[in-house]
Amino acid sequence: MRYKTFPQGIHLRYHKQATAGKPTVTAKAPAVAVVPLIQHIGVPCIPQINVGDHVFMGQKIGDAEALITAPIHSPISGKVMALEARPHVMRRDVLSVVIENDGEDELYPDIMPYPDWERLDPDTLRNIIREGGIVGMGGAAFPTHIKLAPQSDKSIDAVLINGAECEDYLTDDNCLMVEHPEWVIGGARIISHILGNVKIVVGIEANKPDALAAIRQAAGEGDDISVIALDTKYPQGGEKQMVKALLDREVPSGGLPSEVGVVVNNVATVAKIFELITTGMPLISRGVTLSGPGVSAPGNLIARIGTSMEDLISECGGYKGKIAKVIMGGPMTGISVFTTLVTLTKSIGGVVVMRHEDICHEDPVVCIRCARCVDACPVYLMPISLYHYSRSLNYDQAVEAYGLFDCIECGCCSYVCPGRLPLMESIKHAKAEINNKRQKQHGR
Amino acid sequence: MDIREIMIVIISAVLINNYVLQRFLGCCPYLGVSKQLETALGMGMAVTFVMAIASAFTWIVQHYILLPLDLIFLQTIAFILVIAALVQFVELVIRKSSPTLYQALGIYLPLITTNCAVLGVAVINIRAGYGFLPSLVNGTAAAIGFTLAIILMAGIRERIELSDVPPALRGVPIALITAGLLSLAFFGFAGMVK
Amino acid sequence: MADPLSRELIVSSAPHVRGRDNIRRMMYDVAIALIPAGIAAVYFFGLRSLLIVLITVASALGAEALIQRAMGRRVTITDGSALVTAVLLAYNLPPTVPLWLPFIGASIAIGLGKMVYGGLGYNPFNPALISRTILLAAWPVLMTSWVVPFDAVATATPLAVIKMGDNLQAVKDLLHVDSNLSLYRQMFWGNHGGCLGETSIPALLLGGVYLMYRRVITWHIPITYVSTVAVTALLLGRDPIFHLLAGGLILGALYMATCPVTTPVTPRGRIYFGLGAGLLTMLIRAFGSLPEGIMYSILLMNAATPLLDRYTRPRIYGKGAR
Amino acid sequence: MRPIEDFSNGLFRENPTFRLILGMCPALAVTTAAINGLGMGLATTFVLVCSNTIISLLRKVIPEDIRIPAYIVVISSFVTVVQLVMQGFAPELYGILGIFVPLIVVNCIILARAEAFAGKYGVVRSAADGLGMGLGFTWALTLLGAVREVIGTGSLSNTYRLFLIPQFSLKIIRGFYDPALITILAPGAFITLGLMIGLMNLLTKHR
Amino acid sequence: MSSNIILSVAVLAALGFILGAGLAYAARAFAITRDPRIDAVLAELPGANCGACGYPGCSGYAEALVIGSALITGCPVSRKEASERIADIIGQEERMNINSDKLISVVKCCGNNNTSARIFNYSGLEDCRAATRFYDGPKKCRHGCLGMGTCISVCPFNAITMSPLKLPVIDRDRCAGCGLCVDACPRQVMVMMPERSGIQVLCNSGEAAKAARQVCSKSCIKCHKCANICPAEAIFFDNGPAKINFDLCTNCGLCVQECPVKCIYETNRG
Repeated sequence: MRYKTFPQGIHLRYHKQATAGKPTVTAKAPAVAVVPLIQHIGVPCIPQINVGDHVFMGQKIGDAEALITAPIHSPISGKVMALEARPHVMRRDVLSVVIENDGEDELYPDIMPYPDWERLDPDTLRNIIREGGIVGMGGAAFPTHIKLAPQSDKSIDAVLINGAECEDYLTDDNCLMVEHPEWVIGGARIISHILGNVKIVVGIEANKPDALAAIRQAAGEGDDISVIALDTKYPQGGEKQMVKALLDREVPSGGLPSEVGVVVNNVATVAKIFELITTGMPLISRGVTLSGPGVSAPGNLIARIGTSMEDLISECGGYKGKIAKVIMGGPMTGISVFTTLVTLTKSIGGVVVMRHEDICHEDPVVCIRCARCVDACPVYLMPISLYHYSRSLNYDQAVEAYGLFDCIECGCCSYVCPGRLPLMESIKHAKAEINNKRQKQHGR
Repeated sequence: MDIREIMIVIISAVLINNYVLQRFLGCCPYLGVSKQLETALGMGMAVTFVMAIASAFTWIVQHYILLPLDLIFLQTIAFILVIAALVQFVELVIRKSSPTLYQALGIYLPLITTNCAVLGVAVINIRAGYGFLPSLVNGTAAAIGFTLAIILMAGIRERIELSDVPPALRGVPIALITAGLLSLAFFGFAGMVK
Repeated sequence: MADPLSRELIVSSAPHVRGRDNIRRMMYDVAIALIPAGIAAVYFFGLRSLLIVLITVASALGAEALIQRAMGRRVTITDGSALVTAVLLAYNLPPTVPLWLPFIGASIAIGLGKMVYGGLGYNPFNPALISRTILLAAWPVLMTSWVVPFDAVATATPLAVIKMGDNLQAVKDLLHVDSNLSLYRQMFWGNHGGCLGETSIPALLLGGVYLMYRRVITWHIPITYVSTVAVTALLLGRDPIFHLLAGGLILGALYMATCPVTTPVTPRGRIYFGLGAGLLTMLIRAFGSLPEGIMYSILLMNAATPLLDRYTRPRIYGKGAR
Repeated sequence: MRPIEDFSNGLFRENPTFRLILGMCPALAVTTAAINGLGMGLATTFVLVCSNTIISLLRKVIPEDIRIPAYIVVISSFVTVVQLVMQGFAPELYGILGIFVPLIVVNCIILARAEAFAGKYGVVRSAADGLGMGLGFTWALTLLGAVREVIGTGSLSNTYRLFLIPQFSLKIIRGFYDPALITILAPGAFITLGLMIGLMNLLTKHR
Repeated sequence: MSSNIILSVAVLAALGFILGAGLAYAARAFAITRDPRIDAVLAELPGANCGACGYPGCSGYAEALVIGSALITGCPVSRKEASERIADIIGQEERMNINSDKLISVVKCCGNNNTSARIFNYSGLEDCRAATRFYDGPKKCRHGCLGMGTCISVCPFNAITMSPLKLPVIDRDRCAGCGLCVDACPRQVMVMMPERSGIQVLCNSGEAAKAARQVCSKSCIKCHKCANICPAEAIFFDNGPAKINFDLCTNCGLCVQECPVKCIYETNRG
């Protein structure tokens, strides 16, 4: 059977069997939660509490006025011990709220479900989602209420639910779909309702037959939801690749999926929306896969935001071997952190621990122009040319003729390169340098 | 003169006896302006333009001035004068009409004067005893051959720019070696026209 | 548990995993794929062909080590690229060459074909073919002395014969067969005069299938190359099957026109490369004074490769057509 | 002392072929044999010395705007002289050098020296410069021709005749050496010159 | 024979006349004007095309100067005399501003691989700007030099080399003072200082003594010993490491002796 997919891309080694079949375990709430005030793309939150305050579980502790932002809630109940810079996934330190757990998990009294959501208008629902602090949990961390409010001139005709989970090791989405398919379908219906009852398409890679079956069953017989099996190929879960595979539409260069009438959401986000609407609970915990050869007992956890990696890894039996890298997210696009003191944020769906012997230590050799990067690139760029232009600082050429900014940073090029060249790294570097230069010019 | 003959002249001038690669005419601009594809193309077009006109003009000078007046020994002087004037004319026109092209070609436009391919093709036309039309065709074809050789070269040199050529060979030496290998590849066309 | 901050983790850019293939593996795959043709060469032309291959390989490795040492660079002769170049060059030599010729040829291939441009990955032309064309231009007689398989009797290649006579009968006489079918069969198996490694088509195809299976080469160039030759032959009124089987077409199409360094990186570019090479091959075979056009056509397309790359850039996702 | 410096300058430090990369066409085209390179070099030297002298003499008279055409006229007159002389006295060489004799006119060395040197300095210095450049060009061409000829044919066919060297020749190596024809063909010209310039770069760098 | 000569001359003269007339006409018909001062200014500029002036190369700057849209002081590389000659050419009355001091760049960090602690093991592009994007770079000190040579790669004058312990070394003779390395450095650890001055505090860290000592043994600990001993009172502190007022500094070198962590150097002594 031929599954739907997008052109090009690569096949990975997956390594999902270590965690795929295991039931999800709820992790211990941390003794001290360190909640960074940057957990999404957009304007950072401003603390809404003071040191010494008592906070409830689910109480808003950070928010900002700006449009593109999402509030942050306390994952536990307890006392605010400090407001200080702490290690963060993205930066060396970020202003964080440090809360000492009182072990009570006292729920914030204002929290309540919205059983009659079908009668609420889209704006109200979007506001509920905003107040629930929902952001894209597939890694992008883009505030979801913005995504669900496409510009008025774009008519949306489909909402895509992204259950591809195409990265190595990660299985938290898979477990979610197997264990709580009704959350996913329920959440999808809420989104569809917000967008004007558009059709729902769920895309799941064919290497997750259990998830496919569960979601298909939960979706029922109605024709408003179609569940489609996708070819197991990386980066199937990329937004643009998803749109191409499921609907055969191409998101315009530099544009958003809404420009071709589509809104794409990750299954974890969708399930969280369902949870929020049906229980009122904001985003204070999430499913996370702990896997990789450096973890003793890999598994899927439901963990509170603000739990340190150190705690999560001990929950899974601690380390195994000499640890070299701790990666937030999957190994293809994840971030290797500089310390395990960083804490869980809303968009981290996996922690992969690598030992020294698991990473590629080969030095970059040379380009033999084998064209594998060109054949692999899911947005049809020529990574090798971009690499050369980046190295020779010929950025203009790279941007204009070779589409530097169309790169989705999936890492396929670096993965396949037999010369072990840092292709994607150079492309990212060139992008950052150009943005830097542009900012400087604006400054002048 | 029939089509076949013209085709022979063209194939011969472009491929088999390529003016740069087999006859060594126009090597200075060939080595100088082949660093970038855009400029190489510009140079090729400028040369094509000049060579076509020069072939025609020199033929006229030869057959209507020098031959009737029995002044063949003045050929070199007369031809080079005509060509120098033509080049200067082209330079003026390009400078006015396309400043970017002018900037790109830079000092090489005046160098077309000393592009021996231009004078060379004029002299060859006379020596081969071509009539007016074959002269014109030969001049144009030779220039197209030059353009072909220079854009192939420019493509390769842009790639060489990114490579790790030993320092002693950087620049002209590696360009010469590449030209040699290109010339070797053009051997394949040998004997295509008998 | 130790202080997490005292543990120096590795921080690097994604992706944190890499594919299995590396350059060395690809090169040795090509070398492995070339083994059947080598066995065929020994079978048809005797142990001397093995000697030629060995000399070429030894000289190529020696030359590369020497030049890299002289240039003050790391010696990388174990990466397999010099080995592949040398074997390809050896397969492109007649079985009768004096034994100093492979030595010179290998030095030229490595020195002039590769190292002057900075080594592996930078050479614009296929080094083995550069070397062969130089050898052919330098010692035309030595490079065109062919022998009958299993025998030291001098002979001509089918292509050279057809160049003179323009009909298959002459080739049939040459190979002592009477029907077209047995001619094809004999040419397919490689029982005729020619370069060491180019005659035995099944051996070459075996290696080619292996390379495709290992994804070292893609179908683009070999398929377009071979089919363009067939179609052009048909259009020119020649026997397409003969031209597919004769000369170094299969060796060239599978192993030399697929040399990644000197061919386009874009899919469309590779197709144009095959088309161009096929067309040029047949034009040279039909109209040129040389009997064989494989090496020149590939070299000419090598020269056009930067232009092909530039003008056949793939359409970027989301640009242009929906 | 100045003229001597000007003279030696062209021989080595600013050798037109190896350092200034001028006059590539004849350097490539006629150097199939040492003797041809020598002939071409001497012819060019003659034109160079004469044109440098005349242009230096006239440098104050020639108006700035039309100096290039004026130079060309001067140069081409001397080329015509060379052409006629060679035709009369060395028809064999004239035949071999072919169209590259009239093409001395467009040899960049000559115009470049006229523009860069003769148009600015006095007669003696200009003549010395012309001679140095010319002889620098000559030895470069002769060397290139010799290398190509020895490798390509295994001998120096005509040179010994010219210098009255007995024909000890390179016949000795004939038995061992199969000449590599390639170097006297077009690709060989490019490659040999390229490698020689590279070699010169290497030598001068280490000096 | 003589008729032949006359004929030759006549023919050539006629040819010359016709071509000359044609060109003269063309010259007028296709005439363009270019301010000759541009070339004159260009001749005075250094010609390194380093781009430090913000224009595309020296020719772009020359044009801007002649049009009047750029200041003479825009070129940091030009020496005083050259700038004055340019002022003469374009008639700009701005000599007051012409910088009389040649500036050169200096790396304000002496924390090499042995003295400065690492916080993680960076494995990526050898480029300070790229490395800074990962948690502000692998050095614990957030102000110090990362030693990956981005300044070397942007220097148009090849004036910077890397020491074995991974600190850039500036060749004072080659440095033209264009300031490109200052712009390129993601750590702001490169600064310009007058060439005549020799003493510089090679630390960029404003951290308090304890924090600074934890990350680098060469870090300025703000002990004020240097300021106290300086006879010219040229050393001062403003919320950061010791700073030197080059107008007052006499290059006496007492502070170099006095500094307990040895982060003050006589930079012109290598």
